[in-house]
Amino acid sequence: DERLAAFDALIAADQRIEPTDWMPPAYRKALVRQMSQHAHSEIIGMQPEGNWITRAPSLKRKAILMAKVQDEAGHGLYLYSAAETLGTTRDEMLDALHSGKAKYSSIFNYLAPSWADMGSIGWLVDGAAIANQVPLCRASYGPYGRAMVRICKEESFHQRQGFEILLALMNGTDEQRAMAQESVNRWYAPALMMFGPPDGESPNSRQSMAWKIKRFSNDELRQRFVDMIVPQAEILGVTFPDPDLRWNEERGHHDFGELDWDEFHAVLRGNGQANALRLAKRNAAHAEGAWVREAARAYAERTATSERIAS
Amino acid sequence: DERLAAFDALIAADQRIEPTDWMPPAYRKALVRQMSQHAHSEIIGMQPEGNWITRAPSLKRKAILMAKVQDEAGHGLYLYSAAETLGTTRDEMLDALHSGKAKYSSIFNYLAPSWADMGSIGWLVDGAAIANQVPLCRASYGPYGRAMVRICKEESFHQRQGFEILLALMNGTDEQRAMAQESVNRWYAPALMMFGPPDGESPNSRQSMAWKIKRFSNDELRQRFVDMIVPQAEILGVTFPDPDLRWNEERGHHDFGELDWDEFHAVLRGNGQANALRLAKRNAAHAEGAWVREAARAYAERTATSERIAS
Amino acid sequence: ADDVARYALGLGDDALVLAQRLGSWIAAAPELEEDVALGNIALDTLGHARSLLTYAGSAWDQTEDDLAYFRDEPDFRCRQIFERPNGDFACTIARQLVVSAYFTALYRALTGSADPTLAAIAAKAVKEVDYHLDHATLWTLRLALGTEESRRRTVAGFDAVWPFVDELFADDPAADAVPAAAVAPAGLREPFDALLLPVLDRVELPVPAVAAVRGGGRLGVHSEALGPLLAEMQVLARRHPGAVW
Amino acid sequence: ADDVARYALGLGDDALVLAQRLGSWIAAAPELEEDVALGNIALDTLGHARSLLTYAGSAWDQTEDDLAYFRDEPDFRCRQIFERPNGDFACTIARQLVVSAYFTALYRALTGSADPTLAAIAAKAVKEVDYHLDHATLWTLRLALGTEESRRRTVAGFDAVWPFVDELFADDPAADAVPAAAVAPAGLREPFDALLLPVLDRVELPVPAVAAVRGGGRLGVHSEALGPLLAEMQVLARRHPGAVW
Repeated sequence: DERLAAFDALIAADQRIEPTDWMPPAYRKALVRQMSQHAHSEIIGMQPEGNWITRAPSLKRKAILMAKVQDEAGHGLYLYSAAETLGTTRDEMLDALHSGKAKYSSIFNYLAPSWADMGSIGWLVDGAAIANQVPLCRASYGPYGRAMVRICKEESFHQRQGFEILLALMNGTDEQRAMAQESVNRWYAPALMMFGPPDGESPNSRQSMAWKIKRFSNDELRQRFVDMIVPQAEILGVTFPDPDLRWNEERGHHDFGELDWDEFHAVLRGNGQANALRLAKRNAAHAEGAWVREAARAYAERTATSERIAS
Repeated sequence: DERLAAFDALIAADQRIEPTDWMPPAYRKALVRQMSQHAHSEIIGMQPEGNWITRAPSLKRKAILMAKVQDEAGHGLYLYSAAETLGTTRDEMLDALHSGKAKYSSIFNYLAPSWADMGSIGWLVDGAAIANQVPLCRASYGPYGRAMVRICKEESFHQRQGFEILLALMNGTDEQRAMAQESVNRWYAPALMMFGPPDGESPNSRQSMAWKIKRFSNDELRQRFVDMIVPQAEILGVTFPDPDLRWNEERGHHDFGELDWDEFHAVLRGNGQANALRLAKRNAAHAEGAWVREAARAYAERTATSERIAS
Repeated sequence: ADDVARYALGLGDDALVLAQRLGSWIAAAPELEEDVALGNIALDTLGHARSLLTYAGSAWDQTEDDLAYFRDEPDFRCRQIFERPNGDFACTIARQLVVSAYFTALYRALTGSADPTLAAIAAKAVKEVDYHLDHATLWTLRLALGTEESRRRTVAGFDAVWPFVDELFADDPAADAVPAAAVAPAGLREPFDALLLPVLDRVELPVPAVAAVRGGGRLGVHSEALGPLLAEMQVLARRHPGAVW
Repeated sequence: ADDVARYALGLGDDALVLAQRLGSWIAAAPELEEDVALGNIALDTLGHARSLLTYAGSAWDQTEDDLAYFRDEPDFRCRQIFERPNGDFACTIARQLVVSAYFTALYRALTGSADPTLAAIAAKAVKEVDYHLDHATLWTLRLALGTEESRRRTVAGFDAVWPFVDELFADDPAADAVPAAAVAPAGLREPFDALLLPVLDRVELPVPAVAAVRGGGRLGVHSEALGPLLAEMQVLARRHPGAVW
């Protein structure tokens, strides 16, 4: 097939595929799946932090948190737009989310009961997201790569803010320090699992790498992340709940303990702490907003009609 | 007219008028007005106290407050039932409340921003209500009088509980004492105005007394109330914000200062602190409950039909 | 005594948090009769909480109010279903049907506790929760069989509460520590199902096919709804530490 | 400086309480674009609050956080309209249209303040509230002219907020004390009407015929909604007095 050869040539040459280019149906499908999951993760990811906006302990932190959660809504918008260039509408993607058919990052199925979680989410969760996403800025599909450039810039901002929240706590009272450590204990392993199952058990990874959507394997990214956060934890003065975590001079990397993949799969199946909460809240917002969207549609139609009549 | 003569004779003999007895249309109308206003007052009166249930500072106080607010709903129910014996349905009365056509006691258009208000409302507001209501236990209309017997018993309970709330505050910390005094300062004059305008300006009173619905004039009741609360205030250790309040040996009563009747009429016109809040909350509860009442009706009809079919 | 107290604390927290939720309905119910009924149920439930917390506190020289007002979120031991927001009336009724069936099974079994105080609290409570179950059952019938809208909302209500059902029967270390005094949670599933499933059956509602949440309320893991609830409940008491009301 | 601070405090409290209300919409809006838009508006409004409270606090050696987190309800000086609960989206939009018209009139006038700090805060704010007014206007058009349901809800939204409008223009002793620095509230009614009434007119909504509440927010008299709002807003900061975040 000539079109396939052209596509393969573009990929091989590290060129970008654009919406009007021909692409294999499986490539399109894989992209829609990955981009919409990514968009859903931004939208669902607003909840654990959104829940703390009203209780943020200083006005500065309240402002930063509001801005961050709002950025996440913005990221969701870019990503849905980018995914729409592949021929799937935002409504279709949202329906899949609301019905429970589509996935979003499992990390948001953990609870954020403590203010320190605003720090851990920024530092560890956004940190892991960045490690995942920076290579995506070079993703072979143009609109995705470009959206990621913009998103990554804001995410590193968010990560720094999360680090600062924890730093303030670790420089604070005994209670604040305990709050920070307790939170890091809860988020460490889930953050490491954000890179997905070990390479041997990751069915979609190989094809994604061949298509240059993905550039590094799950385990490579996980190792890179651990190597990044260990020295940061030292600066903060927090420890990680992993007795096997230590520097391996030989490998030039940190060794770390086995993760609980049963837990990962349980959360994926829907039995996490917050799956039911997250989906219920999303569905409630969508359902309660139905009449508003309906009104906006009716008004737009009416306006379009009267403009047609006037012209 | 023979029927009117029989009615007048019953009134003169201090006998009770019952639902099946003939009565003058104006008597019926006056009763419906007074009884439904009274019922509305119970319902709207749930709000200022209901707002504190979630924040009551001890579990015992929370339980007492829940029970009290629930009693008020019960009183509303008795009174609507009693009024229904005069041929007006509860729905009609509620519609008049919701549309703003019907009145309720102006006292509930004051705000209750402080926990101490739970004490002042019990002690002063329920106290004034009792002074108004005890004579109503002998009201010439049977169902009203009987409902009032039951209500008055519970109201004196509520008054005692209000007194106890203030007593605990006055026996407490400096802050608690200040809280109690500040609240009493706000409720004193509005409570005195609960007896209605001075006798010379109370258009409906004279006829009500002739019909033995009402037994004492507004000013008589107000004087009786002041004479009752002054010694109670001494026990509590609170003062009233009235420089003219003093014992008059000659009259054997307390003198007290002129009340601000402009304020009273402003609240009556709708310009009180809380008129808009009270009506909005009542209307919201009613509107949000519409589908529930509709479901109950549909279910009752369906059940009645299937019972008819089965029998 | 300390072990029994820990068990009583969990049960007391369940009732306290539920009573706090139910209290919000008073003056906001769909009809006056329900202001009265939900008020009664809230009051009964608060009564259970007070008995259980008073008993728990007696082991630690603490009052019911010390426990209710001066513990922080991670120290609460309520299961997460009791923290669920009220939602609309159908949501509240779905939650009430579930928790009343649970309480009925629990308190019936607890009347046989080797701990005489727990047995006595249960004996009093069992009659009350029986009425709560009747109330929730009647409303489930009305709402599920009433109108199209009420049925739709009822289905949504059960879907929303169901992920939190399994946790009711999950292990409770405090119960394990005092097997003679406590009721083993797992053993309550059967009587619970026997009370609840016939009601769903009668109105032809399928058991919701939703995944259960992880839970962990008895270990201090709470849904994000508990923090704001406690903020409001405790605000006044904490403003005046040591005060008597 | 103390008198100007008192004036700034009232304005700051208005913005703070409104920002707190608006913040609850984030992650709960009818569409993503509105999560962004309401988030922006909340953030702008919080920014105004921070500038004003920081300025007020500078006169009393207090930080914005001392003022926001460690004052009790009677010490707040916000007008009651800002305390109104969000209600549904139409309620929020009705409140936003009113307060954005008010803020636009206020900050325009305040750019001419004799107090250079207030003038500078106003100069920055005026551009932002102008956008807020556009946003609320656009949604008022959409909702009032959209569907039957959206119009019904819009009417209800304006009915609910209107009793609190007059208070915006009521006397403010703090403003009277510093006539050169402050804007006299009564003088804002005309520009407010000029901004708002044409919008209502365009969608054929009559000005609601409802009685005004007494008000008194500037004197510390608050609607019963402020207490629970503060309980939630202040809970964490008060749990850790003196802590730095």
